Amino acid sequence: MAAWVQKNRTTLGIGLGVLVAAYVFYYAKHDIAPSMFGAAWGYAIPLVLAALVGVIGERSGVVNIGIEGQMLLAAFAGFFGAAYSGSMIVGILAGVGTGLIAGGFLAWTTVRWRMDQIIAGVVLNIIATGITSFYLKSGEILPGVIPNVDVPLLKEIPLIGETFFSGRSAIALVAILAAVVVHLALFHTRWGLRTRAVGEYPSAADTAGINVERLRLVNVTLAGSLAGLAGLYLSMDASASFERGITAGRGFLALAIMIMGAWRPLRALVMALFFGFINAVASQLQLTGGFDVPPQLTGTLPYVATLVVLAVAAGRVRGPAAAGQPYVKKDQ
Amino acid sequence: GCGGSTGNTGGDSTDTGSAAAGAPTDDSKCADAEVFCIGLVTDTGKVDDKSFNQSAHEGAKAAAEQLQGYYKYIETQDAKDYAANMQQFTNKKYDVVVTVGFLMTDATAAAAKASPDTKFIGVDQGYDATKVTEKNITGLVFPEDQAGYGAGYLAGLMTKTNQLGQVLGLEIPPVQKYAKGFEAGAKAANPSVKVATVYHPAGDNAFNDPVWGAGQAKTQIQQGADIIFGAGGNTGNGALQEVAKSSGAGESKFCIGVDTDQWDTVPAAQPCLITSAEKLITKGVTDTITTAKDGAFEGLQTLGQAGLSDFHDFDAKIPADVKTKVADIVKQMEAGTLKTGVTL
Amino acid sequence: MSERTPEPPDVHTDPQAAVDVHLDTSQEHLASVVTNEAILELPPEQSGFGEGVVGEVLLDIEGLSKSFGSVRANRDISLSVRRGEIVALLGENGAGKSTLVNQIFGLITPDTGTVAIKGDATPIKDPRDAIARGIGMVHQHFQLVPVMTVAENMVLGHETTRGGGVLDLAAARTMVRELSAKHGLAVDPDTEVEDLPVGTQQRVEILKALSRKVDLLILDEPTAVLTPQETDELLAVMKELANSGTSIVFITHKLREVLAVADRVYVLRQGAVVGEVATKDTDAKGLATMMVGREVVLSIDKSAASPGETVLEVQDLHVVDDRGLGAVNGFSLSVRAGEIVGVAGVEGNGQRELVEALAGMRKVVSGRMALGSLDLTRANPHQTHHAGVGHVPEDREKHGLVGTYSIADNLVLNEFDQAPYAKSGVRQFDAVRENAEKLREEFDIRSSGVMQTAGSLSGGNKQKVVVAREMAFKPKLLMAAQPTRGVDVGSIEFIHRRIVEARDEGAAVLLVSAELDEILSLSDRIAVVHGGAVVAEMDAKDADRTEIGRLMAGDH
Amino acid sequence: MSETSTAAQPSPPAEPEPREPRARGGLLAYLIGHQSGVTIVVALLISLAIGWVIIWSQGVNAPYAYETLVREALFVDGSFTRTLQKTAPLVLTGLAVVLPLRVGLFNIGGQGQFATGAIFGAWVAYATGGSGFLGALLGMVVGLVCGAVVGILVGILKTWRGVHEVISTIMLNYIVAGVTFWLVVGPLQAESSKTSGIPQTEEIPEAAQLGAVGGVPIGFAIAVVLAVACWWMLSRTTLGFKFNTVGANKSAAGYAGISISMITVLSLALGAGLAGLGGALEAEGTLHRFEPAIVGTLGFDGITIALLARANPLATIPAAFLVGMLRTGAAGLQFATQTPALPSGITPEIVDVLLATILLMVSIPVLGKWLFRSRADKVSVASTSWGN
Ligand SMILES: Nc1ncnc2c1ncn2[C@@H]1O[C@H](COP(=O)(O)OP(=O)(O)OP(=O)(O)O)[C@@H](O)[C@H]1O
Ligand SMILES: Nc1ncnc2c1ncn2[C@@H]1O[C@H](COP(=O)(O)OP(=O)(O)OP(=O)(O)O)[C@@H](O)[C@H]1O
Ligand SMILES: [Mg+2]
Ligand SMILES: [Mg+2]
Repeated sequence: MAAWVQKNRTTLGIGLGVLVAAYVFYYAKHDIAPSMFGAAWGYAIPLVLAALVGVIGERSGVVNIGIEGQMLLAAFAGFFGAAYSGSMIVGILAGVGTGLIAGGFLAWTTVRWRMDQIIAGVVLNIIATGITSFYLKSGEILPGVIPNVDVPLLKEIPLIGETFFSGRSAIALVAILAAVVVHLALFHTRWGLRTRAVGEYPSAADTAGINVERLRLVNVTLAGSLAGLAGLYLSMDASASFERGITAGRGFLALAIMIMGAWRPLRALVMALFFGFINAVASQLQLTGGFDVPPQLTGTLPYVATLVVLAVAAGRVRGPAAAGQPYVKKDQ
Repeated sequence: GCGGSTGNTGGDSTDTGSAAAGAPTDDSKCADAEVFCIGLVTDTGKVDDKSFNQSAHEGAKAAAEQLQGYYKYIETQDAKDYAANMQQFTNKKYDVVVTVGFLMTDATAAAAKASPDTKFIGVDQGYDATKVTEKNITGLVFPEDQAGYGAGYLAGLMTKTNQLGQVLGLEIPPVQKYAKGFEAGAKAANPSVKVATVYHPAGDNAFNDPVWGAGQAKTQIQQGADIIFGAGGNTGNGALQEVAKSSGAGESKFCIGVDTDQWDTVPAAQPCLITSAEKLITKGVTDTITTAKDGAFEGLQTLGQAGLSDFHDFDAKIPADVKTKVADIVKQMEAGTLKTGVTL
Repeated sequence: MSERTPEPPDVHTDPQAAVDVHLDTSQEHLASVVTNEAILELPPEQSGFGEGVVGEVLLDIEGLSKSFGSVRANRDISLSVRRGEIVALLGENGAGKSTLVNQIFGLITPDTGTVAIKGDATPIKDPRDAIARGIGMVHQHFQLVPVMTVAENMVLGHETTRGGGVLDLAAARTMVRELSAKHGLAVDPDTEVEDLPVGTQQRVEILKALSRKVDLLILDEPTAVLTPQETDELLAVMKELANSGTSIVFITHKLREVLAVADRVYVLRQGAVVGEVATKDTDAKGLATMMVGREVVLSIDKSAASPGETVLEVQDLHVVDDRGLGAVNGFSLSVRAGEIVGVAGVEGNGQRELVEALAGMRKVVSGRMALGSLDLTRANPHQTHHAGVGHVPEDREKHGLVGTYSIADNLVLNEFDQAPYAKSGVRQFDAVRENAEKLREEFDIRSSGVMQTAGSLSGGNKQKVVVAREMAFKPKLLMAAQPTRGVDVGSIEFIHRRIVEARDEGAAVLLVSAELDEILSLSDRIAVVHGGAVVAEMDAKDADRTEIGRLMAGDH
Repeated sequence: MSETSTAAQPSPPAEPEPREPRARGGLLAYLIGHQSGVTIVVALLISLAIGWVIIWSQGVNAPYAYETLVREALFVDGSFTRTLQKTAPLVLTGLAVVLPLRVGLFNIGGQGQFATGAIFGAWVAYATGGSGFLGALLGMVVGLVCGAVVGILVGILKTWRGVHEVISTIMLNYIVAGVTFWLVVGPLQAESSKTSGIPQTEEIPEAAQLGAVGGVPIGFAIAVVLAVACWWMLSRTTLGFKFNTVGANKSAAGYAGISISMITVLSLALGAGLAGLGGALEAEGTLHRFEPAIVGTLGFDGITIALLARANPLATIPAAFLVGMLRTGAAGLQFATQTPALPSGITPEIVDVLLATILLMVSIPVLGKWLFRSRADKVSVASTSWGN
């Protein structure tokens, strides 16, 4: 424990500082702070889920730039599944299922057919854009809403409880849970050890008796369900409609979050929150008024901040070494 | 080819579409005087956008039915295709071409010059009389500020928290006019009211980002707003839906739609939607097409109507005196006795 | 040409004699370097294994063939290994050794033929299947995940869990400690593999293979990266394992090791078994001849050096490694024209960083290096090269070659923008090709043509490409780092000969090698490094193998 | 010494010959010899078949639809010129992805780089447009330079601070979108548009507008010349050798004395510069001013094109032409297929569906394998350096 603290003291120090600052802000500006934290998390939810998709994929050695497309397809399927069936459950299943199928498509083309992973992702994105706009029918509505869940006890915590554990839909809770679970799984379970090995050095995993292809196939496919949830969140939770291009580049932002988070789930969660918070700040600058900065410029704040933070602080982080490369056995 | 000139393999169709019985079934004879053809070109939007493209589309479709005409549209994909897309219609000698959106102003004026036999209706387009001298073109404009003013006035009277919010699309004139009108109306009704305003920053999805709109509405509600004006295509619709989902929707929290009566186009917003700041594009387009068929346009600029749409289920919930005051204000604006004072 | 040492017969005119000379020294080497003499000195009969012992046949290969496209990597190979037997596979680079053992381990599927383990001839599907059937393998290239700890690497694929798939790393650490104690191979379970010196990584590999129950252990060139001491450790472990009933298939290019541990040897040439012999019935000469198909000069024939003016002058050099830790700490050395200075040292004592710094690929923290009157301390690789430094890098795959490029392009890798290979920024392909044809001939690079990709060459030929390139421009200083690692005896002979020729033509040569034999036989002068600094310098004539070994180990 | 040791040596065993298809007679041999070309043709055919099914399922006669698509893009009056006009910026945004890709960098910032070049190019061409073609030229140079500046920023962030180019190019897309929009509703807005509020810059004077010569847009000619130049640079010059070496093996490039940082920055600068030039050409040749909508999806299409072209600069020309053709023909297709039974016609999104299937089919390595029962050729153009 002590060694762990020693090793991570910079991270811990910064984390503590940020937390203290957050609480100071929370109590000092109580009129706007809670809503800003709420907005930050609201913005971050789909990014967290989508970034996890990227993390799982790349940790297994498969670059996934098709997250945008996966989300779009799932948002589409979820919304129309629910609208046509009249059941939210059916919609959710359709969305998650579509995420899985899209993940399976990426997995199969890249792992089995060894298609270039970037190309496969781009294909997925274009297919999703094409199909979801080509077959879009306007004027459908959802039969219900995804219920909000309050977590007893946790919701009482000032700031944190309010932001994460009350008045949030089930998907938001799943996002937190998923980040924690994927983190623990990745670094503390057999599956995680094998997944990381496959993403770092697949031939080592292969010679240790691990079926590289199968693990990659399974991981990339299953991660699709998280992309499905992220998509569902957009069309069935955050808004109650499906629109063309509703993902609005969030799948790509998620990739940036993944890299900012150094391919670690919990760090990606934090980075998504950071990004969401700067977004909230940008909006708040407009809402509060009195600043003479045009909204087009304040709107760029999150992106500028990301670049500045990365340039100043993050430095080089190494991604999984084998990400992007199909694993070719010796005699193939 | 085996598909015939339109390539339709569906064979002989039961006409539920745009053409009424007795109307032409294709556009091969548009050049004939007795065959009336209407075309519509969107500005990189779709005709099902629940907003102005859709309204214009419906207006043109209605005109075709009423006038026994033929109607087709093209959804522009790329701003550089405006001219080519209009040309599709002028090549076939369509009688009227409706272009939707103020971004097409210049392109429409140029097309009107090039095709004097076709009449052009530019929705939301204001032409510079010193440059455009053609008679076959009219810009159909609406006093968005008046619609916004009316909505703001209603909101100013209804708010309990004295805090209103606006979730807006891109910061461009039609949107700004709504927004500034709304703020002016609200202040006129209730001087102590505060209006929080947020525009979508930028990007090609500014009118198509309901998730962002919903997030903004949520923030504004948390910061005390009890009535949200969502004006920005699907982005604004996202805000309406968010209010509709929030606790107290329809009781203590309300939303106001834009452009069309969103009671119909965004049913999900019904729990909170007290009214919409409407510009009657559908009616305006139908009327202007009818004028075009009958003869000449009234002028380079045609002024459409704007106002508040029906209160629907909230008719009973809105206090009678509020309704009277709002109706009065709307009347004054129509009569021209009340100016919104909005300038850009 | 050589009149330096009167004792050995004239190897120049009598290659046979050269082999003999080498064999003699080789016997001495055995005696001096093999520490666990007790085991090694047991004749096979007494150890209870080897010829004459009718143990169970553990591995039986019948008619195995494997082709890659038009390359017939294995042709109709039949062999068998009994329980407790150590069988060596010998052959030139590309002879098909790795291909053969990879089929035993299920990494490659045979085209025809069977591999039977303990009489079970069902085809081996994949490594998982092989492991389940009691096969363990140490691969020619490390199969360790660099960013994971030793313990994590050791348990990969057969993890102990505490229910629900949660890793039990404590158990893994314990296992590592026990295993390393049992075999006398020290490793720290919590170090990340990438932070370990290669020798220790190899130790981890071996322990990893032993961490599962193995009946048959395959070792594919495990000693290529080991120091003599480490090699001896390993050989001792192998004997011990064999004594306790494990069979071992052992691939190496070093005949000394074969003779020291193996019971029998199979020799492969161009994919086929060309001979099988018991070690007691043969010697290094015989093995080398079987391998290459001709007699090989196993020792270097060279005249005395006639050093000229000082070419390389290194003064108090300090360089840090990738992690920012001091690797070269006050290194000083000078090399004169026409002499070979060998830098001997256990790997990981700053040699890599030293060479990289001298080549301009790594920043110098302090100190000075000069080539003649030219200060190269802050030079980049481009400037260094053009100042006349040839550099045969340690890691040929990573630094020395672009695998996807043709041999021709690789042969001008650092001259591509110079005349005649380029004129005002435009490449001149005819000149590039001519150069390649010439060097291919001169350096005996065996390929289908100069447009073949370098990545598809065998190891020895890859090395020849690099050596050819770095020598072709007649450098003032030639730096060769581990120039013969993983290279078969035939190619070693060739590369050594070229290095001596370069010296004779007046180049200053800096030879860095972990291979003490190589240092001793090639150098005119020897500098022993330890901890990133020179701890001793001596004339090669006066060099004493044991003494150098002691210095290398840090005992000074 | 060399005599004795080599004299005894038998002639060296021949190393494996490179795999070459066995000679077989006739058409089959020809096809096998031109595997990749055949694979592409088959991929196109399969994609067309898939599109056929989609079109047919909408109740439209597929041959007619395809015929219309092609006719509207190529044979209708002026449409060929328009297709070429659309192709021009696509070639350049494609090259913007290709050049860094050859160095192992993934530039997804085409959108932002294009917009930067377009707005400043348009503004300069307007400001200096009085001087005619010189003004146009100046606009192009400024577009190129401004795009390059964005690329250099990405390159510097990468080499100096280790910021991954995928992050920085995504972020810069958003930043540029915001800043350019602010410019066209603020400082650079056309005087005449200030009342109507249309976000656009002043119109470029006619003298500085780029037209077409004999039906071939000047912008297209420039794009083709640049694609050829890029190809020549990559395959024939020492600079190209440096690009390829850094892309193939960074360690070896460093060893060979190539400055990796320099090449990284240069490839991004050149790529982004070409995207910026594309923006300027588009402003001068098509819209004659800057409007935010000028970018459309050109930057992202560039990725598709680069991948279709397998990072070969010459191949970006046909790839871009394909995309340009489909996009040009799409409106006519929707127009021609609208009937009372299908009021929407075949919507233009069919193009995305077709492009996706084409890219998929062209890129599936196993397609070649199924066709020729040979080893799957590795189609790896992009993924090599991700995450480093
Ligand atoms: N995957 C492969 N594809 C094509 N050819 C291969 C492949 N693997 C090996 N070869 C070829 O098969 C032959 C035998 O290679 P192998 O690796 O078995 O040799 P080796 O005896 O292990 O050599 P070394 O001593 O260098 O390790 C070589 O000609 C090699 O080029
Ligand atoms: N696809 C391929 N085509 C042709 N040759 C190949 C191919 N893949 C590998 N080789 C060659 O086959 C040989 C064996 O490959 P392997 O991966 O086993 O390396 P290796 O034998 O350990 O390498 P080394 O040559 O260093 O001994 C190598 O010489 C390598 O260059
Ligand atoms: Mg080999
Ligand atoms: Mg081998």
